[in-house]
Amino acid sequence: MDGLTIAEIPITDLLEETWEGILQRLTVDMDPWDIDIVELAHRYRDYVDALRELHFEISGRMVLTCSILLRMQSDDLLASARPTDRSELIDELEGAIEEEAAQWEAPEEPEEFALPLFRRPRRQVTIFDLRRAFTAAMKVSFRRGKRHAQRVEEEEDDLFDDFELGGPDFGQRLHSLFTKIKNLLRGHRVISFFRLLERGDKDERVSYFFEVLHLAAQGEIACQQEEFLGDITIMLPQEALPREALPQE
Amino acid sequence: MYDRQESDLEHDQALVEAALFLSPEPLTRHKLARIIGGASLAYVERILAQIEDEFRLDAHGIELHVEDGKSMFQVKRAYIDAVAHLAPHQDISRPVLRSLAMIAYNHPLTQADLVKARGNKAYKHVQELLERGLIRAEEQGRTLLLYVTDEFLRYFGLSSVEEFRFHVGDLPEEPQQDTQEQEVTEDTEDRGEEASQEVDDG
Amino acid sequence: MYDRQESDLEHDQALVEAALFLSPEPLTRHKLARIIGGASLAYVERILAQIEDEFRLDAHGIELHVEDGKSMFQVKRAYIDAVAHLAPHQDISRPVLRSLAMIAYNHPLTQADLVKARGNKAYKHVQELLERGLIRAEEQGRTLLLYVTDEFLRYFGLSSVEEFRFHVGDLPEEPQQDTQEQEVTEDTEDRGEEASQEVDDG
Repeated sequence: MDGLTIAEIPITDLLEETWEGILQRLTVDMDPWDIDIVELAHRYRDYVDALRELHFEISGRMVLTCSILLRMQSDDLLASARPTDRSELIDELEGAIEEEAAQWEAPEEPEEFALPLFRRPRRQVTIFDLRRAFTAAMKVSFRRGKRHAQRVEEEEDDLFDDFELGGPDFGQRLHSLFTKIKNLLRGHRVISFFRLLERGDKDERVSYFFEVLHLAAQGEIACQQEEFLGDITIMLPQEALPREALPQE
Repeated sequence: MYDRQESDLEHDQALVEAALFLSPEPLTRHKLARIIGGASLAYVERILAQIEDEFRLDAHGIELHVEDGKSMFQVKRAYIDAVAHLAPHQDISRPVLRSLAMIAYNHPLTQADLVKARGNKAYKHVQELLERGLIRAEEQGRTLLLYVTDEFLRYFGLSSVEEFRFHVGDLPEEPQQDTQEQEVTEDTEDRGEEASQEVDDG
Repeated sequence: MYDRQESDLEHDQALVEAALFLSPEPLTRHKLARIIGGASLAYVERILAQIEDEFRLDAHGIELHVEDGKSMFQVKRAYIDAVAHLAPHQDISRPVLRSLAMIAYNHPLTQADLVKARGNKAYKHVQELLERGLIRAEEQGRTLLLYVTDEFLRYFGLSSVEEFRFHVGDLPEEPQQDTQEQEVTEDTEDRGEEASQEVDDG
């Protein structure tokens, strides 16, 4: 609706106007002493059409205004004929408007009141609330402590389950991971740490993370992490550093 | 006969006032009776009448509103415009609210009637209210029939359109105050035995 | 000297009452002066004093409370337990209240220990409680030592922190509490109805 214009005037602007105002706005680019009735009638009809399209009520006064303009338009076109008495037309228009107003039954308007003024009453908390809050806080705190202890335990288990640091399996895994990285890097300067993952779960991430760190520490690969806990990009050392800075091994 | 000592009256009146102040919704006499500690409904009514009298004084800006057996405090009409901006939910402009109120009050209302009553600017209001989901529109001939939505009820914390009518409804009924009475509005809604009256306290 | 006619006084008093009733936040004297229509602060204070006097009477269940230059109506402490369940909103949210309770019980408590028990959100709670003047903080090494204040005691109508510990010691054992309390959740938000408590001795 906002985009719609009549003679470059947004329809929303015209909606704000009285019917006289509308006529004024529609003729704003015309010489006030030489109104182009044909053009005005045309514009006004466009306006009424637009309203109809937008499901807007077209009041009797609008139709009448339109019809008067059309009669003026035909007067102008048939310049030889005697022009219609315009004051008579205005009288007719005013009469019709009055009649329309008299017939209309206004909907009920809640007097003065726009909408009820809703409140959001807040109450003071009581000593009961405080007591209850304390019990609840203690419970949550206890659960939090238990969860924390559990997590630490699990993490310790994980460490021993998944990593046999220094054992032959770990060396083998490092080797196969390095081969995998080199394959993935074929044709690429860098790869994302996430490309290494198959399952993507936490265990796998942690396991690969340690292996990647190990390879980086050995100087087999270089890693970069732009932001804390962000993605890690993996590349061959020569891609990351100037040649002279490469590790010796 | 009251089930209480006269000496309890002040205490109970204070308790009812506290309850009415704190509750975001109207309270039934039953609920108030329970809060007082199992008083009779007649006793609750006596207390309410006293509170009503007290707050009718000019130095008070709020008043007791009783309808359908439910009571609440509300701002007196004369002061609404001056304090309305303090209430929550004031992110809808007053003119748009007014159009919304008319739709809710007449629910449903044709767009044509709304525009006739509120002027052409109501078209814009309808647009805004539709966008906010507070009303919905159904085609009806060449105009639209406008309804408030569940979102409207949720937004204003109402359980039904009828509750809205309760809120905007009339001032407390005052059968004994014939002289002040302006006009008796016939409300179509069922309001039980309590015919309400429009009283201007301006 | 007041900038108003005596005859306006009642009207302005009513206006202030309406404003205090409607506003969800305490109102400054400046704001009230603006609502009255540009009155002097002395005049606003005179009106507030009158309202305070009026509501101090025993038949009223609410009272004017002024804190930090801001005014609000609140339920008198004597009645709050009987009507608290009606209000879905508390003026201290549940999560913040839990942090406050822990500080009060351990008085003083380091912020570090509070965060360990309550999680990172406790930093925000401490901030809010400091702003409300319910706690104060002293630096202790790299953390803060948190104490409840006299304002805390006043708010809860306690004579000492020990009294709160006494109340807690009085608690019915946990299993019993559980039946009343829906569930102790990781308090994300204070959610309306959960915040309210049915008090059966009303």
